[in-house]
Amino acid sequence: MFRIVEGPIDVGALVTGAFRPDCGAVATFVGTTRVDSSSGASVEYLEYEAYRPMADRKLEEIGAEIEERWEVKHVSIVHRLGRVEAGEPSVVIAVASPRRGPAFEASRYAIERIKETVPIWKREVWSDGYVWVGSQTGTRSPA
Amino acid sequence: MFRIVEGPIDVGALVTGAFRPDCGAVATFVGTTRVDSSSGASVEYLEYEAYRPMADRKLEEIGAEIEERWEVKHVSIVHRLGRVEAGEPSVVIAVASPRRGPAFEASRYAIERIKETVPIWKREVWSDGYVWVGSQTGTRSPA
Amino acid sequence: MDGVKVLLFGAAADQAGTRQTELPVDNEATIGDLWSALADQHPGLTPMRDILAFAVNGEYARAEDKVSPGDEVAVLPPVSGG
Amino acid sequence: MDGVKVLLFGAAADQAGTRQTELPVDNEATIGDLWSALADQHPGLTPMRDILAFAVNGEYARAEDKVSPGDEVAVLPPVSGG
Repeated sequence: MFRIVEGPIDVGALVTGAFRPDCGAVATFVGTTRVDSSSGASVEYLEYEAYRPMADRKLEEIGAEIEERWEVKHVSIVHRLGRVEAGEPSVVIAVASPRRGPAFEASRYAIERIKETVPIWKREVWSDGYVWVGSQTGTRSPA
Repeated sequence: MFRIVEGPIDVGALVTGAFRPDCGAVATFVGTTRVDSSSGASVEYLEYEAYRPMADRKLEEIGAEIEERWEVKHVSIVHRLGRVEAGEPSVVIAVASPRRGPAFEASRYAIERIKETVPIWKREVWSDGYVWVGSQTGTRSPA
Repeated sequence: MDGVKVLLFGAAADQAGTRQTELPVDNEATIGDLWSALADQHPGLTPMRDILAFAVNGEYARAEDKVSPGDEVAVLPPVSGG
Repeated sequence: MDGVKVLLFGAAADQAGTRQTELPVDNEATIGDLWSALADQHPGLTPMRDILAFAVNGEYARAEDKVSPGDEVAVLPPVSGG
């Protein structure tokens, strides 16, 4: 299941939805908003945008790559858009496999590929302006 | 939080309980009962027992080893005892770290160490007898 | 339509001052040609050239790839999902 | 008490036919000595010797480690949690 959503992600349902009697291992990864701070300012929240439906299709492609490379029985990836508060999940990956090695490897692969190929962008909104992560431009004056 | 329990594990609460504003990554691992089958018989459930409180202390030691080796801010390990049905979780690990590399490595380390050092044993209860995993003895006639 | 729709995202939308525009293309035009016209129209984009990627109709494309009237072209800063 | 409490787990409890027993020990006794007495009492355990580990008072111990009256000794088949 590959989905881009605008509201909070039900992490528990995504993880338990990966349990299967033919699998012994479920590895999951959750990306959460981390509050950075420097010289008196700090990150207040993150804001995500996507180029859709290309981003949806790229998530599905990552799922297909994983199923080609590893023995997995279930892959879910959900990415959130819009404003995400500190400590909240922006992306959740859940992979089930008969054995734990493939589950760990595939979940790691999923997040690395998301960061390489899926057209989604985040800006850090600080108390004194914002910064587009990756482009390093925005309204915040350089440190 | 390191705990050995006799009933179902609330996986969602364990995962979301690892979210923190100073962390960007939560990696989790869930071990679930896999239904194996061979020559007409199949696994019906797993049954776990532990040597307590040694097993509790060994889980805590794994947590301490992880905090020594990686920059992690949260480690939870919960292991279930007793009868665990097909597809149900027997162990849940959740690790939060500022960055994803340590989160993945630490969660993998946790399950490998559990399988090496924590005095917990499982038997596979098949339709035609049981087998102690690791000892390869039980009431089931050898294949 | 004898032009292409151009969508801009993230820092590129900021620098251009718009999230969408249209540009005329002829039949032999490439992404590179389109970029030149886009940068003329929105000079704030010029310094981003080296970090930008492009997509045509939802798939990554290179500077030498052709674009045709009716295509949707997206201007993509380095992705930063996750 | 002038003996030790011996706890058996998993396949070892099966093979011994019990989960707990008591054995007398003298002051110079080792885990190895205790094992000999245990295997005499429960010969079903003998074939498991090479795969068994031991703990004294909740910590892993080797065959040459000492045991004293009042200790709790555990007989541990290969662990298989997870």
